[in-house]
Amino acid sequence: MIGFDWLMLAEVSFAGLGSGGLYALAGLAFVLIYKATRVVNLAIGEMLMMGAYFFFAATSSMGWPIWIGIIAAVIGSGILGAVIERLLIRPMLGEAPISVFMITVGLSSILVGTVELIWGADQLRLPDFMPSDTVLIGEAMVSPKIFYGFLAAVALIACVLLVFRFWRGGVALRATASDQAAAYSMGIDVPRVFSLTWVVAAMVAAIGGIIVGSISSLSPTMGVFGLSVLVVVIVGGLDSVPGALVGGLLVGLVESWTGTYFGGEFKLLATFSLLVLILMVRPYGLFGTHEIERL
Amino acid sequence: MRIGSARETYSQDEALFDSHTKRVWLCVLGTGLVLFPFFAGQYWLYLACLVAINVASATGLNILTGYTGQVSLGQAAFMGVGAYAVAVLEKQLGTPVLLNLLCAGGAAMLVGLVVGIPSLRVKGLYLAIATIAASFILHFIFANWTRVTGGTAGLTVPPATIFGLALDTEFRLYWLIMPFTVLMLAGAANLFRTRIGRAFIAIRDRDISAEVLGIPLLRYKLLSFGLSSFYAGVAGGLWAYFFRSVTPESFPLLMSIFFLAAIIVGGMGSILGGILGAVFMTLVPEVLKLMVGWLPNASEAMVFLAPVRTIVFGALIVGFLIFEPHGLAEIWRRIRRFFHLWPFRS
Amino acid sequence: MPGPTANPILEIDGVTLAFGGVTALNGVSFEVAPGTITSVIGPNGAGKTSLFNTISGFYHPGAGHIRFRGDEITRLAAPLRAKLGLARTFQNIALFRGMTVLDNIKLGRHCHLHSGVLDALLYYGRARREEMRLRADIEERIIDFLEIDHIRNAPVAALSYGLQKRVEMARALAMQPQVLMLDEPVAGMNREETEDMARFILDVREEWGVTILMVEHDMGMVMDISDHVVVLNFGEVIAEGAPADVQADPEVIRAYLGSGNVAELRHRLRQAREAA
Amino acid sequence: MKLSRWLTVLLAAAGIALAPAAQAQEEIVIGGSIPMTGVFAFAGIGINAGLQDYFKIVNDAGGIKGRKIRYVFEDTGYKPDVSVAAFKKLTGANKISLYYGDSTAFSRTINPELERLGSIMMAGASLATEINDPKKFPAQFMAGPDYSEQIGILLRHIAKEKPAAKVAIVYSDSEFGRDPVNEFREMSKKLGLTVAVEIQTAPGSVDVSTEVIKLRRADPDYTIFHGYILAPIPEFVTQMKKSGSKSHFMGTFWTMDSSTVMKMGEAGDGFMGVMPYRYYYDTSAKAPMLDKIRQLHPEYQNTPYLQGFLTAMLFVESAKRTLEAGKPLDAKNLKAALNSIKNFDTGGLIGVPITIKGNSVPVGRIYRADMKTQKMVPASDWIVVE
Repeated sequence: MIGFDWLMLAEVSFAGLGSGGLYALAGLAFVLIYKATRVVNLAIGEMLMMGAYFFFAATSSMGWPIWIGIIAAVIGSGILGAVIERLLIRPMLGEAPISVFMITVGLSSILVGTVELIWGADQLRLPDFMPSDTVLIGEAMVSPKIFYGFLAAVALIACVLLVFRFWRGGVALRATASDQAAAYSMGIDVPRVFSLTWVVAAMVAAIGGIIVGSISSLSPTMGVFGLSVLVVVIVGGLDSVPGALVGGLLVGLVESWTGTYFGGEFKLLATFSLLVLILMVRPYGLFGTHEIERL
Repeated sequence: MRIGSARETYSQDEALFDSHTKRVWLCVLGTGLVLFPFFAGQYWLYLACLVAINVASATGLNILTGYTGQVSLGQAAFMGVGAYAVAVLEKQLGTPVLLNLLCAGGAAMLVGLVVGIPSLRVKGLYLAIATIAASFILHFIFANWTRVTGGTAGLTVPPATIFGLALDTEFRLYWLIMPFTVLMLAGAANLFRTRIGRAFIAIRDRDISAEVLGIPLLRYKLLSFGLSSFYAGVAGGLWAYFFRSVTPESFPLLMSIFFLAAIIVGGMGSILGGILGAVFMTLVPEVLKLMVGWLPNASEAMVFLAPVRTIVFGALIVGFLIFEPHGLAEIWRRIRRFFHLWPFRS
Repeated sequence: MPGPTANPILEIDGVTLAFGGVTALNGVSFEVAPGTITSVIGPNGAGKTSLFNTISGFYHPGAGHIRFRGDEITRLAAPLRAKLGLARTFQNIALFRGMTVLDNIKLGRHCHLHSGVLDALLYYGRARREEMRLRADIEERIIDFLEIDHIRNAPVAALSYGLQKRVEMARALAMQPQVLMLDEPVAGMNREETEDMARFILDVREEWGVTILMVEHDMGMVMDISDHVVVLNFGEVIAEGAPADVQADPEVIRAYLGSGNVAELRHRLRQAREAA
Repeated sequence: MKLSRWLTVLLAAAGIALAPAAQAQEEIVIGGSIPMTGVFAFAGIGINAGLQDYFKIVNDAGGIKGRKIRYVFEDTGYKPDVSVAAFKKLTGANKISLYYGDSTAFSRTINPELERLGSIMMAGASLATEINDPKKFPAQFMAGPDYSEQIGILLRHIAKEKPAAKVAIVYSDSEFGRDPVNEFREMSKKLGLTVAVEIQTAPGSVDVSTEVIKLRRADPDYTIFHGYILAPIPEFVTQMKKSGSKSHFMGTFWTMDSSTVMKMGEAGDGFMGVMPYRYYYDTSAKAPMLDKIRQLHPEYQNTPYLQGFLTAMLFVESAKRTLEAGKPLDAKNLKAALNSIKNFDTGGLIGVPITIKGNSVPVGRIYRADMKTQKMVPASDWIVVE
């Protein structure tokens, strides 16, 4: 094609992959919970939001340094994850998946309200902690926040995957995911694994939230991000970690391409059309287990 | 205390209101509904109309989610279809109100059927997610099909006119909205006395064995989708006549969640539950406001009202799911049982 | 082995069913004569329930034919088979827990009723008449017959196992079946309940003229009330005939005493895992 | 007695019981659907304080022609249906003559009701172009320029500063965002400016770097943001500046509160925008009314406060003129009185005398952010849209 701005396509694609990395990270948190506990967590966006607000509280309000802020946010979210699991999810063990799903709908409302109660509904800005100079990949300029956010997401994803590959708790989780009853009979403390998963997922989400929050801004409506994450995991397959990663990048790309070549108003349309397409053609997602269709 | 029942025919036994006491109370309720507008101020009339619209829509969702077991987060979007249908018909063609409302229901039903088609491929939660997608896609259409929908600014709806009388006050609108809601409730209650209602419940409880008992799953799931969105469409049409302004932002996802919450709190799979839930959830914010008003430092506490409302909303969903999954309807039943046996057992 | 019946109501002809690599049914053929009680027996995992599921339309066989009163129904959807007159009960009870006993039974009549959505919403005229007729019919012919009038308004979840089985049978009867398929109708019942059920099965045949096809483990009952017995093992018919003949068949004995136990064991294990 | 007569008596009794408590004759009741909570709370709280303060000033000075003002309001959480409910509740219980509404959706929804009642004139937080139409909204007005007029003011300033400049608009995919886009197009053409690009951003999208890429390609001299409060403006500005863009960045009223702009941090330096009122701390000219406000509140009051304050002034002025003419306080008379306002001195809230011909106050001025002093400083004269 003559006159086609290939550089622009490259830049747009990098930007898409960048935000896709964040989707992948949030998708990972989602899939962890789903794999271990079979809970479809609609409140994933709000869990990201909580992490970001914890970070805000630690840095802007308490005046702690960035690194301590991040650690505090991660720990705070971990505790929150444990509380959520213990108070809301565990009483629903054995109930219909749809009831648990609606519990998470209620949870998202509770979290949004809590944030508004404590921090108000105004938009807040997180302290800038990423390098702010534009990054060049070849000739293509990439937004620094997106670039470093992507790197952080990739590093964290790698970390989580490694941990689950080699750490004992990770093995227990995978065992529980593949066969709860068998895991029980092998002496694995399944409720503890559930609890652990929620803690880890909340921690992962917290980091995602800090990155997302510092890229845009912080407000109680940040949970909307969770809707795109929902698309990501459906596209990838609810119970598939590689699915979440590929799905995240794919959704990121689709959003940035449509945003550029059609206009911002088409972004959500494109995302949700992709979702419908996947549901019609391959309901269990690109990498999901066929079984999960029978929810 | 109540002892025994003296039903002699099957039709007495099958009646919706099967005891004398119930019928008396029904009459009292009916009279109350008729007299209400003459006594209530415009604010309470406003709330009554809003409650009635929400009851109608929640009942529709109850047919689909509570009785058929298909979770939908698209009820608000289907209401939007109905509201736009009424707005367009009233503005462009000026057709009669009743026809417009039926068309609103029909339009929403068609859209609902299309959205329901994935239900042949996917189940349960996937379907819920598909309906989320549908509501975003519908929102896009509302906002961008400017020629018909007026874009983001939406449409202004002329007042409903019946026999030359413009229904432009709550008092007048009440006589349009309340009868519609009552009719729709009666329809839903009747539905579950017949084979179609039973088929819905069968699909909810065990969809595979339902098929072997002679119930074609796809047809009945779609039927349930269609009926539910028909209810939503009519409710949306009433909404359009009530608010007289329809914009894409009038029907957010949160509103769909509201209806889902209403039937959870009220009681899924119970007509009474849909009514109680919608009334309760519509009035909770008002009650909260009243309660804050009683606080000593009311004007300061007011700042916390919206967040508290959001939290209470979520907490109600969670609380009922965990502690009383059958909702207010079950609590109501228990209270009644208590009085039936009173004073011999408590 | 007896020759083919003159006018079988149900013909199973070379039915083969495989899941992935596992063959559940392999060339199963037999016939059910009208008005008889035919029992399918065999060790656990022999393919009895798969056979039932294939007949009622859950599964579509990879090869072979199923004929109902001479008409091919192999590819027919499950609800249409129900309408033709194939009714069944389930091994692990598939009652609708959200409904009362009465509604569960009424549900069985679904495909023979005609009221549409509008009729239903209005509940006037046709729908009302139809429902009233249905109620009367069920009360008089089924509820009285199965002696469950005391529980008609109870929610099914509250009932004992034996009563649930009976309600399931009532629902199947409400389908106005020509062939009633019972999947382990007396499993888990005590002697008294078993005898009651056996009596009901015989009465159903006598009074309703319904043909019965049954899967059952209780050999005593099978041998007592069956006219014809088909023995399955590893998805194949290994014997069929009158109860006494089958009982004496050496292959049947071997299936039950020998290798059958291994299959049974394996099956139990799998079931236990699925249940968990 | 016959049943029908009983009923009549009963109804009459109920009518008496439930009728609003008789109003003191001299009171003028002003109502408000105010977003004290929710996403628009920062504005609502300010607006409410502005309204209350001015009413208090008037009451302390003896009211309007001896009649005291009573202000009643309800929180709406910035939800149109709640706003409508509040309106019904307040108008049901009080004889209200003037009303403050909180959103475009509310203004539009309540409009037929206002026309039917004919007794209330309303102003509000909505600066939507659509509302600025006396034919369609005869009982409403806004105490500032509508969004199209704001864009017009910005473009005029641009055309003056740099004729034939390349301009871009970035707006949100919402009613608020899309409002002035047509005017932007037409006015640019009229003023000889080139439209470099129009970018619409998706609501709630995390990352705007694709939009930044587009904007950078278009390389505008001026970029106008509309339809946002804060995010994603800072991100746009930072990324554009880092990539070497020389564009100037501008915003509209709801972005322009001092504390909002200051949140942009360093990147916000030089950010410009249209402001219909003088900032709280602007002492560049004599402004007795601002002095009064500073007296009441030693701490900074935001721009929504000023909007509320000016709205209250216009409410009171209209009521005064109506009463002086000896006419009853109804929508028609109040609106006529409002439109009779010519060269009205706002006590320095606005730097020039104002004239209200239609539903808006079409005046504004460009202010620029100075991050060193953490203040907005004037960058133009007052511009009046004709």
